Amino acid sequence: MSQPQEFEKVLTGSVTTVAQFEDHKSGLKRLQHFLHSSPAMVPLIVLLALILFFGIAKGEKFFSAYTLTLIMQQVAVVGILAAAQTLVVLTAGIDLAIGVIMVLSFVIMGNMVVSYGMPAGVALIAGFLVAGFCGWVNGFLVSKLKLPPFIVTLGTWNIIMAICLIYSENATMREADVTAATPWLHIFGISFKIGPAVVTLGVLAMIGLYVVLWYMLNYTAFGRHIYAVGDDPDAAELAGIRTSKVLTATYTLAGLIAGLAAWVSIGRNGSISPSTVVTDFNLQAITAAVIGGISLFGGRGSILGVLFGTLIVGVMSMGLNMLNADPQWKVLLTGVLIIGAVAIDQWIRKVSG
Amino acid sequence: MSQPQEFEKVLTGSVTTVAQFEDHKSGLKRLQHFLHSSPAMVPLIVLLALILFFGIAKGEKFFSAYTLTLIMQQVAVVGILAAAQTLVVLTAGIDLAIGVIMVLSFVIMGNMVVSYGMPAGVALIAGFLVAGFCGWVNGFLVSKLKLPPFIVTLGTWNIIMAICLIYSENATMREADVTAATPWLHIFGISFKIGPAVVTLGVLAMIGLYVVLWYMLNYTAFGRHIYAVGDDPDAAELAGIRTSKVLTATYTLAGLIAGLAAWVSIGRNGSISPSTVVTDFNLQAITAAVIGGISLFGGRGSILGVLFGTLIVGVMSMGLNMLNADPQWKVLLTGVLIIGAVAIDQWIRKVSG
Amino acid sequence: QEVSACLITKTDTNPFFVKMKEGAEAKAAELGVTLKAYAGKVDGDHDSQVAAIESCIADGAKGILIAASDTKAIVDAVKKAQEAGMVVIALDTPLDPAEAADATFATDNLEAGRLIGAWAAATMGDGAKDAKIGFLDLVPSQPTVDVLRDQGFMIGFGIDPKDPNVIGDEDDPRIVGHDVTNGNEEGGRKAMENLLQKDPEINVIHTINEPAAVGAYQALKAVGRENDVLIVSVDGGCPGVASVKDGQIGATSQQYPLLMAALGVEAIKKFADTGEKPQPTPGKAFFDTGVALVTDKPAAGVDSIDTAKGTELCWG
Amino acid sequence: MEPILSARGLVKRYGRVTALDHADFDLMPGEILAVIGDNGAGKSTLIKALCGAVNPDEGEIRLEGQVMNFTNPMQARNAGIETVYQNLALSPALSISDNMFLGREIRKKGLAGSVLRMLDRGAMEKRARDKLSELGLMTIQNISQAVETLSGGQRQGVAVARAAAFGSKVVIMDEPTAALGVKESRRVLELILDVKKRGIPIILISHNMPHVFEVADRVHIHRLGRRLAVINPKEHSMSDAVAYMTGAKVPEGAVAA
Amino acid sequence: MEPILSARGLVKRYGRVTALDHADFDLMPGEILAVIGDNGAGKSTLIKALCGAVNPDEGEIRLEGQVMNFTNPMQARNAGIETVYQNLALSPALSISDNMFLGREIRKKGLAGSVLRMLDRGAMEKRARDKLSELGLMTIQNISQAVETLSGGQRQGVAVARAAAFGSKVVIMDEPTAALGVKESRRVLELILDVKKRGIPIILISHNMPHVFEVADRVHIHRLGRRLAVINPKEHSMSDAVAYMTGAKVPEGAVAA
Ligand SMILES: Nc1ncnc2c1ncn2[C@@H]1O[C@H](COP(=O)(O)OP(=O)(O)OP(=O)(O)O)[C@@H](O)[C@H]1O
Ligand SMILES: Nc1ncnc2c1ncn2[C@@H]1O[C@H](COP(=O)(O)OP(=O)(O)OP(=O)(O)O)[C@@H](O)[C@H]1O
Ligand SMILES: [Mg+2]
Ligand SMILES: [Mg+2]
Repeated sequence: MSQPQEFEKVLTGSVTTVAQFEDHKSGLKRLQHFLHSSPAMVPLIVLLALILFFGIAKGEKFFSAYTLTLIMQQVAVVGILAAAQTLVVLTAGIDLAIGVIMVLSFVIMGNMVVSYGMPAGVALIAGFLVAGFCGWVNGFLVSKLKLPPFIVTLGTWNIIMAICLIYSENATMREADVTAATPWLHIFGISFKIGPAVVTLGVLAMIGLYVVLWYMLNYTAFGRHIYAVGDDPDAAELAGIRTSKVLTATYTLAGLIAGLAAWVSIGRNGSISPSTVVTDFNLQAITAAVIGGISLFGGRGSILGVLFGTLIVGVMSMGLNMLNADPQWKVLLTGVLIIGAVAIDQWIRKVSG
Repeated sequence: MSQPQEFEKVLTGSVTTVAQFEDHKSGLKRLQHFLHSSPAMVPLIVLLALILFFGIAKGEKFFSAYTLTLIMQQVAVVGILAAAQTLVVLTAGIDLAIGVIMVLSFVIMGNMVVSYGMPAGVALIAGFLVAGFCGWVNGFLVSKLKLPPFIVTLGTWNIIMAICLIYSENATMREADVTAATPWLHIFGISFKIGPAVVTLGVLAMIGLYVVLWYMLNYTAFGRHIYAVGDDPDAAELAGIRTSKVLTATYTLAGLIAGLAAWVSIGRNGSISPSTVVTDFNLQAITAAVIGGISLFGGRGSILGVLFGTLIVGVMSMGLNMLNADPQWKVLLTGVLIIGAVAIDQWIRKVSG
Repeated sequence: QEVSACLITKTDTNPFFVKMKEGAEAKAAELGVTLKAYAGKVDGDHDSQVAAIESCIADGAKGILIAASDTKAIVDAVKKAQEAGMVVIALDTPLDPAEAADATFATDNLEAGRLIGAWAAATMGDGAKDAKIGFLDLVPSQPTVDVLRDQGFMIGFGIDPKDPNVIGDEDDPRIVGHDVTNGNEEGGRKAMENLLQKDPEINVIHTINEPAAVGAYQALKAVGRENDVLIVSVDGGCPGVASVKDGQIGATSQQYPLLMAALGVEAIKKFADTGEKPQPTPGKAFFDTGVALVTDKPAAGVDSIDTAKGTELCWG
Repeated sequence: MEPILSARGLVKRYGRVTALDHADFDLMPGEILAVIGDNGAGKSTLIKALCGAVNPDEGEIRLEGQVMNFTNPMQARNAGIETVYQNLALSPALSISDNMFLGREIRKKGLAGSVLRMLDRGAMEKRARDKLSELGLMTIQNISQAVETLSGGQRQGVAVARAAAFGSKVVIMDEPTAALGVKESRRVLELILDVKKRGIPIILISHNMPHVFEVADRVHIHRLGRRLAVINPKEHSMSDAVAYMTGAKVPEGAVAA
Repeated sequence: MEPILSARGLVKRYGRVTALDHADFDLMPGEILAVIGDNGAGKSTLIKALCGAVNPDEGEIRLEGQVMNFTNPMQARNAGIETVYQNLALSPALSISDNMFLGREIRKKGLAGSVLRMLDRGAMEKRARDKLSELGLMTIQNISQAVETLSGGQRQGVAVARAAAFGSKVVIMDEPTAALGVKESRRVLELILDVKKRGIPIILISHNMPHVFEVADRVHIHRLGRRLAVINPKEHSMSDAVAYMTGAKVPEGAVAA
């Protein structure tokens, strides 16, 4: 065996401390560093700015605890779906079926109690099972057959929508019929007042879900694996992650969360209407996620940002409603605000570089 | 200056021929190599398989020149929009506004001739200018403000839709009124028969567009730059491509193509109706692109594949319709077929490895 | 005292609702009522309508005019508005049950369908026995208007609709098929082409609205059959009536959105002033604003008005 | 002696390109085997085939005498083969410690770990920092930095540290020192000798001849997709090795070595 | 003599990480300047700042005496600075010749080129193949192969060939031989000497001391984000250089060199 080269022999004397540089911390710099290390805060700033803006424009009417909690109620369902969507988007996928999975799930829950007279527990389990199964099918097709998620979920979107319409014969179940059968399906509609603020259990469910998912994504191995798979699937596979298992689990989980959205939606709407399939939940959920800073290319972004993204959309729509704009102008202003919100967001990120 | 290391001195004798391996070309291997080097052919195979499938199921009724050319007529507008969408998707973007740009463009063309009595030439130029301008705005926001394309075009989608409705007051222009003013706007509706086949100028426009874009993407510098920008924008920038120019140009070009789609659409529909804004052109165009093998992550896929992707969707919908499915079942079967088509596609790619 | 009211329509893209909004705005300006308008994003967008009702409550409006996307499901939200002291008036489509609204000013869509069905049967005479009929409906989810017009046509034409709440369960051999149009020209043309592929002999077409009818006409023209197919439709918008005059559409059932809107605004104003609620048309659960069959080829046994009169009454 | 890992007649083609052309391979227990060859000779493809990251078209692979055709890298890892890939296989957006422990995360002790499955961030960051310091990578200022923001050499250090941290049956390193500085390269060589001392055989791919001849027990010379020869670095000079791998000279009967 | 390219007091911070800490830099006309330093010392950041790929927080850059703060790499390229980046800056899905000619495509002669703007595929592929052969990269079987399918060294060869093909005012090479084999590295060194002969100065970042001391006229030693010293390779040994850059020794008054 030969010897190390001559010049390598001096290395014994090399420095062994970790590099460090002095820190000049002005207040602005601190804020910059804070934003740099917690990018989820950027949409929060945009959200607060927006609330302030409408608050100034409409005064107390907007800036009241009642209105603000009403916004939370309005976004609860979309918020839950956006959380599910976020998980899928983090794996560099997309779930176009998430909205119809929710609808199928609540139609099944409703039918179980109203048409078949099952107890609430069975109905809920059936609803969640179906939702989870739909998610699993998506995951299976994406991970095992390696089909593009867009196509897979576009396909299952159509399939589930049709099943939902055919199975339910498009019959709406009235609130009264559901209530007569069981109070459990409406549990997330229960609200209590704290002063003028009205909080429903559905809103709490949404917030709770975000906290749980935030914990999962940041403090459990599974969460880190979701990021790794979305970031660079080949690297993740080589590094020893079973990417296909992670994908299947993520889509299934997204399905189950859609099941929760179904339950919350029954609470909010009272009645159960299969024709909800036409509502554009996908676009709303994806929009909330993107405004919240999730990259559609996967692996980047924080789920807390999505919560703020959802609220940004909710505040915009309520604010515009109150500004007395005509619906067509409202559409126009929504477009302007969406671009504006993300432009500010981008600007803050750049400045906090 | 020191000398090369000892062992480097033997290099003068090293071999200087390019590595080559013997080729064992069986027929199957040849096909494999062909598919490997021309991936756009894979959707063509799927398309042919699908035509064969329905041809066998429905016999002559489906397998006639008339039916097949009818499908071409039905997909012409979506096909043109899909081409525009493809350009944007190749840059790793997405253009949700492409459909409403088309609608705004044809509303303007129509209004110019019907309401303002302008000559057809002016009307067409105005329509194309507006379409190109809308595209340019998207491109500007994406490339200069560095906003996510999804958000930018979601915003302009809303804005353009609202402008279109407000400007047009939702008034439909009837075919008779347009024809009375000028025959030029309907030129793409002109059809001629070759035996039982019916070919419209609109169909020819679509095919011509694909040929031109195929040429552009593969044989011009701009085309290669589109791929480079979508593939890895940082690398492209470092390699000396003005990515922001390429992006702006691409979105503008997509807008102009939407202008062409507007003209073709007037030819097909006769009348001009602003409420077309609600039609889901985006999803159809993206679907055609993805089925045609374009990656939503940018930089990969051939535009010819998209032409076949568009036709695959058209053949499916016509085939299902001839199988006498009712609308809800058609939705379900469409879902199944979409997944099936892409699964076969993926399988062929895998085998041709 | 200032009276404010809300108008919630299904969409702001369908000209029908745009005109309804204009009518309401005009009347509101006349009566000194502040009107706020809301709309869903697409036909069937129930969520946006619920959010709109909530905004109205938060806003302290006196009354709501609503064209419900989901006539059953909206009832719960309507109840909340009523509990908040508002009067809720259904426009265009009755709620289910109709009594859930304080008043309803609506078109009887079943009647609208029945009229064009009866006209088509009468016009064809003996030919009606072996007619080949195509149905160009709205969307796969079969919203209420879609079902009522489609099934109404069958009743009028003399086809057994089986379950009148469901499209597609009929077994009459004269039905060639159903397809969906999204209520626009593009969809109308494509659906017509599709039905022609199923049976090129088709000779009667029911269309959900006039844009779909115009699209269907285009498809027929392309194969040279525009003169031997009977197209009937519903709506009565000005372009639609003009198409009837041109002979592209045989007959259309005209409805009156401006009237609905005006009556609705008046009712809210009256309620705000006196607390009095409007009364329904005797024999019906709602106040029928009426439909009229517009055609230049009147058929025996079916009341109709001509296109001159129709043009006078048309709404945009 | 039986080879611990061996391959016979491996072939891998990509369309018109032949990467492996009936390549053979043998790794003896406890040895350091260097694999050298021109750029594009097929070295990386060879070791990817060995550890399941690439499925060869033909040929068979044996681990401890048993045929083992891995179809994915997880199987190889579970069988005890740890690899540093040439393209590093790191997730760019994840932090250094996330990357080091990907797939083998450390959980908190107690309930938080077993029930809530909470990761022990602190422990992982500490161990990551230690491993990097062992490699002499002292310039990493922020251990929770995303890997994509690291310098080329720092990134390679992370990949090497990861493989070294989880010693096992066979360690494969594909150009582990390519982007490393003088000091860091030296540490990696020491680390390789360390691993060998633990009795674990190592496959080292490298273009650095002095390094190869310093540590290797045997040198596998790869040329045009196949094994050209295996030489003993004590019996052959660096010049010989370079001449063989570039085609300047043809080795005689060396294959039997 | 005036430096052709110089920088004073460059600072670049990323959040909590400091990459450049008041770094200075000078490149004299016609020289080969080697930049050496530990991994993560800030070498790549320094040259990225010089060629506009990174915008420094503080400091100024002069080209031929004029202040020139480039804000994007295009400006630097147009000013005549050609760079091989450490991460190569290749488009993975594009072919070798597409990558080599990105942004400077060759068009067909005649109408096809001027009106239809048709690319001359044949000419580009031929020139690409020639350049690669010059570098001794003989293992590339298919010149229209996508770059992502190349081996690590082949990829680096493409990047180096690209920079070399478009000689200009300054050529910067960030570890051009890191992934290259013995033969290919040697060719790159020859190429560097060639470029120098054409009168174009070169900045060479490398961890390979024998190479650095073979070709460099001056050696810039970078440590902890700043220039520690500039030494003359004829007056200092490799051991000195390594000792300085790893902090084992502190150079005396060498900065003035
Ligand atoms: N996916 C692929 N598609 C096509 N060709 C490929 C692919 N992967 C590798 N190759 C080709 O196979 C050959 C061997 O590549 P490999 O990466 O094994 O070389 P290597 O010996 O590791 O070279 P280096 O020393 O440069 O890393 C190269 O010519 C390369 O272009
Ligand atoms: N975008 C970034 N965000 C955060 N830190 C960064 C970023 N880019 C570089 N750094 C840090 O700056 C320091 C200098 O990096 P640089 O790439 O310049 O090192 P280098 O001297 O080129 O090292 P090598 O020899 O390994 O290539 C490193 O500590 C690196 O982690
Ligand atoms: Mg390699
Ligand atoms: Mg570097």
